[in-house]
Amino acid sequence: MVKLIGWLLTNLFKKPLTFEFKGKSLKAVRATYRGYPTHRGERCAACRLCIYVCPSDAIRIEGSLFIINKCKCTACKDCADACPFGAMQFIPRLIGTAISKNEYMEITEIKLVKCENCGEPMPKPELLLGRLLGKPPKTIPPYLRLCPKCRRQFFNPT
Amino acid sequence: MFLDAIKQFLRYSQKKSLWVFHVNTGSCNGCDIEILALFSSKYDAERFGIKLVGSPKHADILLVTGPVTTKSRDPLLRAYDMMPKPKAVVSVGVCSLSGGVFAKSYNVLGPVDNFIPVHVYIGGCSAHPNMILEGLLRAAQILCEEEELWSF
Amino acid sequence: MFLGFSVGVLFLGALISGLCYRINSPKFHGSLAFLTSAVALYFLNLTFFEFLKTGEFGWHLPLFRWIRDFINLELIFKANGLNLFFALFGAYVSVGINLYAIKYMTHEKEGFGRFYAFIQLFIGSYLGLTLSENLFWSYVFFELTGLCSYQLIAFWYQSDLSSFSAKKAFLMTHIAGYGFLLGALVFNFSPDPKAYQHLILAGVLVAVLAKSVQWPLYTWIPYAMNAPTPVSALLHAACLVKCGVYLLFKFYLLLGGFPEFWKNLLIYLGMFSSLMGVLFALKQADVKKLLAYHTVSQIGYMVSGIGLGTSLGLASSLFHTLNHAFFKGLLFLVAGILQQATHTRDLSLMGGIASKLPKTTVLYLIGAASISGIPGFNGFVSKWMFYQAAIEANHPLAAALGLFISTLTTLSFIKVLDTAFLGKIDEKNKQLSEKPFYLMVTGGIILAIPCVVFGLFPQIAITFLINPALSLLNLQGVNISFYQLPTVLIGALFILFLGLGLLIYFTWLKPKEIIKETEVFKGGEDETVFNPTADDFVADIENRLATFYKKADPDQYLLKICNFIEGLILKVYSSIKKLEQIWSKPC
Amino acid sequence: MEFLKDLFLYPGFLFGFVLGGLLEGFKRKLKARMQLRKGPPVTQPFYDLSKLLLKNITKPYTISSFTYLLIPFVPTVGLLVGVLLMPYPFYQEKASFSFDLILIFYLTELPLLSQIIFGYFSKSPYGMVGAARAAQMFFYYNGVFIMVITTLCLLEGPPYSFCLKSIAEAWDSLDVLIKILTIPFFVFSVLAKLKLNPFSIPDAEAEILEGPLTEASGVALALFKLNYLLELAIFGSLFAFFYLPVLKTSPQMGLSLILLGAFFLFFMFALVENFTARLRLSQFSALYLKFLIPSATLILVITWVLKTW
Repeated sequence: MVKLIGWLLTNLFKKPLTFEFKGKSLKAVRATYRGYPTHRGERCAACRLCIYVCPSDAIRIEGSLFIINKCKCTACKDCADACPFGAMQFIPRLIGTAISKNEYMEITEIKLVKCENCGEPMPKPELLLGRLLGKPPKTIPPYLRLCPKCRRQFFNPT
Repeated sequence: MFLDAIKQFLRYSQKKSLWVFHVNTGSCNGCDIEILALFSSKYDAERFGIKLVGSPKHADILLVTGPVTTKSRDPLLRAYDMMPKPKAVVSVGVCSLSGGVFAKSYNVLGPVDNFIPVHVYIGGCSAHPNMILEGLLRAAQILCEEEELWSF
Repeated sequence: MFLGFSVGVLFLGALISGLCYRINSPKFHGSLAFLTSAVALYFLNLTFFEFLKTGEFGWHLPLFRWIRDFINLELIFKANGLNLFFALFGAYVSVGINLYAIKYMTHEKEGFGRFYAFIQLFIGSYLGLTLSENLFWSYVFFELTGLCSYQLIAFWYQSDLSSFSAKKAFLMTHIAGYGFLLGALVFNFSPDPKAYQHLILAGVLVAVLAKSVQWPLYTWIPYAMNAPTPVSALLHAACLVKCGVYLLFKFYLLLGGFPEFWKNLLIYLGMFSSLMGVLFALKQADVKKLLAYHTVSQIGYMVSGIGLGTSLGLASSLFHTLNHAFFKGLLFLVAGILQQATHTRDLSLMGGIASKLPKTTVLYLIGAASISGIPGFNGFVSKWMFYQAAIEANHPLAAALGLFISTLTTLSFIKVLDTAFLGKIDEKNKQLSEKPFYLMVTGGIILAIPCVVFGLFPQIAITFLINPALSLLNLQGVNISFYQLPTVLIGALFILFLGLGLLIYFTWLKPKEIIKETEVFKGGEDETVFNPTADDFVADIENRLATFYKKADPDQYLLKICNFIEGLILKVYSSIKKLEQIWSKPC
Repeated sequence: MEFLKDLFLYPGFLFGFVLGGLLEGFKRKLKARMQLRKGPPVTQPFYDLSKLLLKNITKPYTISSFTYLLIPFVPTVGLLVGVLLMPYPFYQEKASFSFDLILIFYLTELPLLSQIIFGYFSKSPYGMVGAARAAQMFFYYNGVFIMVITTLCLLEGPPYSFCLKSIAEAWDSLDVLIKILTIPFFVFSVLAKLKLNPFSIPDAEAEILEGPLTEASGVALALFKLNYLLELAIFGSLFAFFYLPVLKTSPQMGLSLILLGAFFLFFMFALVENFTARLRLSQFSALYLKFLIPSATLILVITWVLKTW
């Protein structure tokens, strides 16, 4: 007990351990903090693997909009593990507070290219090739610039 | 004039003194542990006058963690009813925002804001203490400024 | 003349009640008793006014004149400060209690004649004791009160407990009578009573210990609670137990003060039995027993106050005697209402009846505030006088002890308030209503009025009742202006702030409707899981002091002494028996 | 006018309230600093109190609103008078009379009694348990507190007066020794009286919520808190009057000594609160009955013997 009293008294003259906190959120989170998913539209192939693996239905795709509902996201990192193209990334930052739930909807646009034949939106061919070959391709064959429908026509013209 | 100044001061002190009543409506205790961490040396919420109280009748803020389950709905509503005005509700953690991973369980009725009005949402699974602190201060701001919460 | 009337009318009433025992009507006997006691009070009041005008006077009935040379057996009633003081409050309290008893006794089936005859006989003999100047008639009346106590405790004589209690009470108060007899005989027949004062005081002390329930001879009073409540209120709170205190004052007057040793003995004996009484009271779950032990504790203050020997000390003792009669009588009446309403005396089985019996609750609060010495009630004044007297007489320890006992008294009355009146209401008490108890409540109000009046204006009692008694005892009158400052301050501030608060409440808070009614917070449970009762209230103290309670009960030691004496007598008797055998042997 | 000044400004309401608030804030700040936290500002109690004034009231069905507000209000008046009775510098001629210590003792009991009654009145199970616990504690620590007072009063030597002023003025070499001996008992009984940490049994935070005050809200709670602050001020200055030569020096010096004594007492309280954990009721009673009451009695008897012969 005497030792404890000694500690308490010396603590009086030490600097407190408390973080500074002024107004807004704290920036300095440790690098090991897992953080929350961020979607990178230019790498997304809209393959919907992330939707399939997400345990809490936090992700949905409407047209070309990729919506992460942070109200549901439990930061389990399954989506990032499942994503073949590395479009889901976890960066160590805090999620922030909100007055309405809409603030927690993270909406990004999936950057799709247009089919050269019909203009239908389709994923970038580089991503698929990169995944297949293991490295980014040097040249892209012309049929890969078409959407699957046009590609079928391209090989089997009826 | 003088009375108004006093009233302004009394309202301002609401911002500086925030008594929190914590309700767990079926959470996994992850958020509850973070709330405890909020009062540790590192985050020290007490410096902003935030204090955990044991009775909803003393509280300014209802801090809810967890999805609302069938068993916990009535206690939650009762606790909310017992709180004197002005009062605000802060919902902490993904489960209380939407049900989280428990959303489709047989005994989960839904998120907190289906039952009581929520003023500040704090997401995360589990919420970071720093985020909770920020949310509480935001709620304090709301309590101080929102006119319709006050009877006087 | 009026003095004789006031005693005589009660004896007459007792005679009528006794002769008309076949009239089995509580109303008839009750109103007769109420009437006689009211008449006695009226005559006493007339006497009192005459006394205030002219000074002391007496009335005497020449009896047994032929023996006068040897011993004076004339019945002399004398109106002086001390006698009238004791007689007046006794008569006043008996009026209130008789009014209460009219309703209370309707629950019984029979025995009204017996009951009221003895009640009136008791009041008559109490008045006789206090007014009588002749010590031998005092002794007769003293024993008569004990006899009435015996008869009244044994009202339900069919039950074993009642008859046992009656026997116990009678035996122990009878011991008191022998002490008094010893004192009276020595005082009358010794040429110089001053020389034998130690012997006289020893006798009187025994009388006080047994009759005025002081340690170690108080053990009969918890048993005496098996009597009907009016009996407990009148005999075992207000009048009978004051006989011992009266004797102390009487002998103080006759001997002209006590020697130093006896003073110290009285102070610390009084405080010690007060402490014992309050400690035992604390653990009682039976409301009447609790009140009985508080009688022990409060009379300790009176005995201790006499021991202080200063004018303020005696004044505090007298004033406490007066106050105790009112507030303890009132508390007993409340206990009787509780008992009839809930059909139990156990505090654990009551609970939450404040909302059902609001007037009773107010009466209880007045009584409890008085006995625990809340400023503004009469108990505070007399306790305050006691503290001051003790400190001025250089007995600060007595004052500290008194203060401690006062806190414990507060605690035990809070216990009763919390567990019986507040707290959770029992299922079977939900249909209670106060309607049937209105007459009883009126009886309580009669006793509650002086509690408040003497608390706010103690100077009335001091000037008219206590200072005459003090001047008889050759002491100067007291002036309690010191008491006025804090009470006036507290009272004025309280009223000021209360008014301010009410103003704010009605002009500002009420229109805004800021008060909302909700349920009690039970921590999310639907039903209350835990409901503390009277047993839980002081459970820890009881556990902690269990050995003390076991060891400190004087009954077991008294029993050992009794057994010892019995053995002694048996030894003597067996030798006598042997002699008998020798003599009666046939040759 | 003079009286109103006394009542509301210097020794009365404002002084007691500000002193009590600062003491409470100081204690909280110190406690936080000992745990390497920053802690709330020293003015935090004032914010807490003034916030409660504008809050609504949610009272249980079982209790009428008049009673609900009256119960905490009675001790407020009592404590105000208690503060007025203390012989503070610049004021001492008006205050003290014989036996004022007994009256102060009576008045400082009122807050606890009101809490016990409130706990039962509200019919809250937690309130009832807390009230029962508070009542049982009341039994033990009051004995010690009365013994401390009596010991100090014995030091004046006959004639005794139980007057705070004459106790504060009694300073002998022997007196100092006995006074120092009684300090631990004073601290222990006041700790229990203020329900601070090792003895925070009636309102054990997690266990029985807020104890007797579970049902208090709004202005009623504010009044309870105000009572608490006034109690802190009274006990802080009692400590200074008992153990520091307050009335022996100039008034300015005396006033600063009172503040010094009070803040020192609360420094000790902060330390004790930090290095102890809450006791159970049985442990509390064992501590008092087996250790504190016998030794306090011993000191009382020794003082009595020394002063009488």
